[in-house]
Amino acid sequence: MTTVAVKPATMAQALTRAMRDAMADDPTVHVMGEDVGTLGGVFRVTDGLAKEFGEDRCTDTPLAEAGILGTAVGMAMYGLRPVVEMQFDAFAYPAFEQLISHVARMRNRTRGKMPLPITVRVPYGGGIGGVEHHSDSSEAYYMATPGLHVVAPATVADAYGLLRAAIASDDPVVFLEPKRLYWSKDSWNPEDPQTVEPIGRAVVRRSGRSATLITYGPSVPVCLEAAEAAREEGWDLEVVDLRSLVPFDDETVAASVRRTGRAVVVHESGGFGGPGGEIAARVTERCFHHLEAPVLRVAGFDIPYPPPMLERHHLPGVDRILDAVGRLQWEAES
Amino acid sequence: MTTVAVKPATMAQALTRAMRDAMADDPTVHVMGEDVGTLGGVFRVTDGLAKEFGEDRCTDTPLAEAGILGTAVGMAMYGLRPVVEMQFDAFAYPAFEQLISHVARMRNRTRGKMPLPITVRVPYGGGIGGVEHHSDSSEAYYMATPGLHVVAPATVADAYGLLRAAIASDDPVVFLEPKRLYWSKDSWNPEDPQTVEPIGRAVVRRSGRSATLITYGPSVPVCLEAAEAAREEGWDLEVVDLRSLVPFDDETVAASVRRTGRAVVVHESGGFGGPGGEIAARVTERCFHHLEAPVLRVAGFDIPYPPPMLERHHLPGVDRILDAVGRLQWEAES
Amino acid sequence: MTVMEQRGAYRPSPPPAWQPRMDPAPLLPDAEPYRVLGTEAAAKADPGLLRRLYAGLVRGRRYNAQATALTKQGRLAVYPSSTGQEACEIAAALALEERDWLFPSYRDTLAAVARGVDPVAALTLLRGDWHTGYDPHEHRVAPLCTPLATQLPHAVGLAHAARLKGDDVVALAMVGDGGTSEGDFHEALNFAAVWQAPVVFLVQNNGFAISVPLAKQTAAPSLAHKAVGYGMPGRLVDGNDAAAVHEVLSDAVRHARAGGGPTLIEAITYRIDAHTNADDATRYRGDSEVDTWRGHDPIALLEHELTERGLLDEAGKQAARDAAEAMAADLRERMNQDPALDPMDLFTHVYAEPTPQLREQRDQLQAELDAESEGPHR
Amino acid sequence: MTVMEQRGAYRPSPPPAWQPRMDPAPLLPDAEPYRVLGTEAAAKADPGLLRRLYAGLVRGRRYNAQATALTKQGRLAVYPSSTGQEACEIAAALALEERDWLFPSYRDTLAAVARGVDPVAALTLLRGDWHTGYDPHEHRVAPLCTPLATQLPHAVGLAHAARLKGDDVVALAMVGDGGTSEGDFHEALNFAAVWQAPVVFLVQNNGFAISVPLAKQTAAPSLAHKAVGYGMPGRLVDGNDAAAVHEVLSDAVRHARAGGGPTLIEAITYRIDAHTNADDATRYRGDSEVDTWRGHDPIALLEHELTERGLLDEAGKQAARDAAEAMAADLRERMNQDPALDPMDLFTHVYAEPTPQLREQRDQLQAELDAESEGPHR
Ligand SMILES: Cc1ncc(C[n+]2csc(CCOP(=O)(O)OP(=O)(O)O)c2C)c(N)n1
Ligand SMILES: Cc1ncc(C[n+]2csc(CCOP(=O)(O)OP(=O)(O)O)c2C)c(N)n1
Ligand SMILES: [Mg+2]
Ligand SMILES: [Mg+2]
Repeated sequence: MTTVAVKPATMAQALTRAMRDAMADDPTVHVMGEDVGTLGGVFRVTDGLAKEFGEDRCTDTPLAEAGILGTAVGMAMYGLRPVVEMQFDAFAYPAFEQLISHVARMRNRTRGKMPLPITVRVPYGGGIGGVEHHSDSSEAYYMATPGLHVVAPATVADAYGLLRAAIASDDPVVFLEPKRLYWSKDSWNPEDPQTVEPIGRAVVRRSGRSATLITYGPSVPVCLEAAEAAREEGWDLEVVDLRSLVPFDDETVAASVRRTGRAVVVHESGGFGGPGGEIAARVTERCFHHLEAPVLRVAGFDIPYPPPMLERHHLPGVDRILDAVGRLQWEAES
Repeated sequence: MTTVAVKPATMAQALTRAMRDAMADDPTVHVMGEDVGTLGGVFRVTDGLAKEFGEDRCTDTPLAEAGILGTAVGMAMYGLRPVVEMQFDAFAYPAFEQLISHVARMRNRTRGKMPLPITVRVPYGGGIGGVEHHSDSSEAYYMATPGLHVVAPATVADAYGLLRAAIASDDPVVFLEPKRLYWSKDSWNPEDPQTVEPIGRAVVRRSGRSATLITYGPSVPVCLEAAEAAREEGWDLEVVDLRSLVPFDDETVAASVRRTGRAVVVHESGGFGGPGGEIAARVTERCFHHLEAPVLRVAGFDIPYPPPMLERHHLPGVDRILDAVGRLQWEAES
Repeated sequence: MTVMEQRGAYRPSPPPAWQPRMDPAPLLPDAEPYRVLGTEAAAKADPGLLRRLYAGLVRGRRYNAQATALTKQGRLAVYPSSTGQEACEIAAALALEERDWLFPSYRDTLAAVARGVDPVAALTLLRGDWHTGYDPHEHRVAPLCTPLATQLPHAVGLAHAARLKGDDVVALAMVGDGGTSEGDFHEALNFAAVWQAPVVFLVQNNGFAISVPLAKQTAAPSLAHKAVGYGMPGRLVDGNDAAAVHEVLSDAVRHARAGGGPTLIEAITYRIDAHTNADDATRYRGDSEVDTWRGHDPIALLEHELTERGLLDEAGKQAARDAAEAMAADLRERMNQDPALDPMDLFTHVYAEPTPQLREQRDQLQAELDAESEGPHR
Repeated sequence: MTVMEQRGAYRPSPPPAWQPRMDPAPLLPDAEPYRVLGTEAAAKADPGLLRRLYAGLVRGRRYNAQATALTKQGRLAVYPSSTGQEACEIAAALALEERDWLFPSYRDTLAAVARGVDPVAALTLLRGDWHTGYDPHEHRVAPLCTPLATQLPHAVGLAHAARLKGDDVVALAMVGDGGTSEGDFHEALNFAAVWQAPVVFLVQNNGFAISVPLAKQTAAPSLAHKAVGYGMPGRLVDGNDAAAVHEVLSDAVRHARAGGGPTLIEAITYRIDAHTNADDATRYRGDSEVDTWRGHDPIALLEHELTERGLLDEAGKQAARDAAEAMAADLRERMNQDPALDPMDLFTHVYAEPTPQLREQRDQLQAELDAESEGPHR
């Protein structure tokens, strides 16, 4: 193998590469969805796959999400590993019954006899100026569904590593791709891709001593930015990137919060009934006596995703995160 | 009007009566769903409505939940007030897209011009020995969806009062009917029904000083039982029945927890990503300095709803609640 | 410049065609359901097949009766009987090769059993023991499916996958008249036709979805007429005529196996019992309707044919009944034993590996069970 | 006792019928799309109507061009152009009475505008200003619908409600070829037929769902053939022939209004532009296909007819163009003004009354905005 210089790639490219490599390694991997073939997907994430592997391996399906996921279930029953693309977050909803009542439950229903190794890729979240239904953060629905893994990469390397892991997993994985990070770039050697990441391990993206920001997906870069800005205020913030909501890495998260004594959960999804409640509750259960302040949450408002011209008011940004950090009862320290 | 003695009625009867009275008062109220007409519903909750009001007011629809809810949207657009029955919790999933993308959002989308006064009745929860798909607790999905009200009665009188309020509401309401309380009885005068309950007010079902059990729907009677049993252990438990998850009555809940200093959230829905996380997090945010212990949760396991022969192991019962109360760090008090 | 000049010369021709012109006639079902028994076609029917069907029907009816009895004895939580529909159930199973797959709905226990699934294992779901009692791969029978029509896309996907692999496997998917109204029915048939997947859809039209009669379910000339809208053939068959159902299904299976694509078959039948033991059918249908259908009983139809042709005598009937009784006795006996369930299984198969969260919960339940078995209840 | 004796006498008759026998022939579409322009039927077309259609088409095309230009200037976030499909858009609007309702998809801005919706208001969604810019009740135009086919059951419900109220209102629902694959399409058509709701379904078959060609979407003889499976008439029409589309729609609207129930209409057409300005159509189709369709241009077809019949001269064309230009100028001007959005509106219409939680969040945002406007950014 020739050595190739490390060069910048986008998250979209890393995802494409992950599918490509998985398809090359394993003939049972099939990509399917709306416009994934000839067009290469509306975000071009499946670009080139139909050409390289043929239309039977990367298939433009009829336009019906329940049908796509439902036929993927049957394909998985016969030993294939379908990778399904839902064109946008809100367009996964028609497939909800198949996801909840079958994909999540088939292994359990059959006492392990019929696992469904299906990856459901969902471009998700806002910040791209999309019109209605193109910016939903739907992870709360998936988190609340036992039997699914729920993964969201925040870096180019993780996009590759976690998607490989998702496809290799014998369990169904809802793979949430932060739309607005599709074009984020990172130095990453496509010829020597990271080893596959095990699903379920959070990572400390930035170490700090004052408080922990717990986050994932599109909010990770925002939190890192906030952590930089916080230095001015004298706060040294730790940033934990969960990488997967299910399984949840209690260990890494609790260890961080025990160290810092304060935490803010940050996500784009609506606050009420969103992932933050679960995260705050379980951190509190585990770290109560280490906490100097209640775990706070910075989330999207409890409103339908707003139109593009107003989305900046909705999305958790650096200021809102710093405000929350400021409310972590610092006076208690002195 | 003649005076009629207060007599016991079941929750199912109270619900029927609520629809009947609403239909009599308001000709725009229409009941629709699978088997709601001739049969009176598989739980007989719509019994007699088709006979009294005709098949156009209480309609057996074709068997298609998205179609039922989708046509209800159109009916509401034309000024009707549809009351939709989903036959069982899991059979509401096919209607998910209509619920999330339209029912919950139409008012907001049209800036108030096109409200959708739709009540979606969902017989929900377990404990009735139902086979797969007949015992789901799906409230986490609805809670995480701005634009919906989410209501769950626990008493016969509330079943009447809250369903009247739901039907009268100009907003869509997901009305969760605890299946296993359908046949619970209470003294209740059907001729002089309670006034309509405003949606959004929790109620203290039992006062106590030691700790607060925060619960709703099918878990309310279990918590009351647990509170009785707790007296033996020397605990005087307060039980708060939320009645609605959205809107959430922070005031009543926080007031109780500030008084008692300890809380356990109890529900049948799975724990991870379930309502309890949200509730525990918001209580902690509001009552941190009053808390002697972290808010704990007693919930269903994070598994697909188990088969009837195993459901008793899954459902939060008195023992599991008392165990959690026991873990509320009582030693800290002395 | 006029718009015309901009856009090119005027052509008073039809628009370019999107679809190749296709005559819909071959896709349309006949006006009358296809029948064999009591018609001239019966003479051509294979005696061995008729006898196998007969044995299956008698056994199937006995199974339905026994299962219903078990619900009354509290040994079975619920049972959706297929009494009156045995011809569809048995013919469906017999029309398939061993390598084929069956996708049954909750009502199709008989078809599963006729495929080889153990009669007790087939009742596991309905007994409340576990969600599926058999290994789907063993007899190539998917789990009995409760959410209506959701099994149909599974059948399409499996058939498609088999075809991609080069295996000549056919999938047969069963659904009721009510289930045809669900979106999944539509999507499944469309995918099947577009992919030319080797799948056969069998709609048992028993006239009711619980209490809702067909007239409130569809306004179509027949359910089989839906086929043309997907570009597949639709066939209408007398669902109580086992020989006819078997023939139509076998043709469709052969057609699919040969690469001809999917077929939609509507079998006209009737459920003699209530929807399930928990249902009260008198609320929505009259005795006279039931009586009419009793007069078109699938077993009687077949028995008459066999008797007329001298293929069945009293001894043959007795043998079929004895076999059915033996099956029922075995079913009764085994169902009277309480299944041994391990509560810890609740956590075993949620994922390939339990999450840390599930491990904690497992330990919690184990501790509770240990405490329970040690001391007296609190 | 034999099973036969138990179950009643053998009757070698067909099974009792569930559906009344119905001849499917009248429900089937003709093999060739219906055309008026360039055929003998054109002579009978009402000159006034043809002129109104012409004005609408010219204006519509100009609107599409202007809106597309606005995306390039960053004044519009996205625009799904209907260039090439104007005949369907305008005829749909003109076939309805004022009291009727239109249920457009995201591509049907033109139809909404032709119904009377303010051209700028119709773009509110696509501009990213708010999700819907007009009061649906004002012109009886439902919000432009993005999730495919989900507007179809809405149309059915509204039509059904109107009928129950005794109002002779018809609902016209528009959907694309791709949208017909969704379950909601199926459920909506079935409900409409069972309820005999006064609704007309117009499928604009432009041969593509973004990049996916019709052959990957359906194997049916035509999309209009789906109608028979619901028991409603299916009609096929040249979607670029405004006179034909108008006639077929008007017939269906009349039929629905008279209590005859729903109709499914498939209009064969083509989208000349890419799916939206963000799409690259060269990835999935060739220039020659586009050219073929340019040769079957809806404006050219109509212009020729009008000219031949002496109903349109250069002055008439100029007048249509001038009117279109005026509309475009106005659109341009008004779209060049930034809309005034109030962030506090985020909370106003989530519920009739904001929940306590939303009131808190509103106050939080207000405080942030106040701080922002007071001091410098952090
Ligand atoms: C998605 C879904 N909705 C509702 C139900 C509840 N349900 C169970 S059986 C049934 C009627 C089904 O009728 P049909 O399809 O004709 O089959 P049959 O029972 O007659 O065999 C209904 C409504 C379900 N199982 N799944
Ligand atoms: C439920 C749903 N799935 C996917 C999409 C994304 N999407 C938008 S337009 C489109 C293609 C629609 O094709 P067609 O119905 O033929 O209409 P056309 O765009 O050709 O007018 C797709 C897949 C969507 N809007 N809704
Ligand atoms: Mg039926
Ligand atoms: Mg199209």
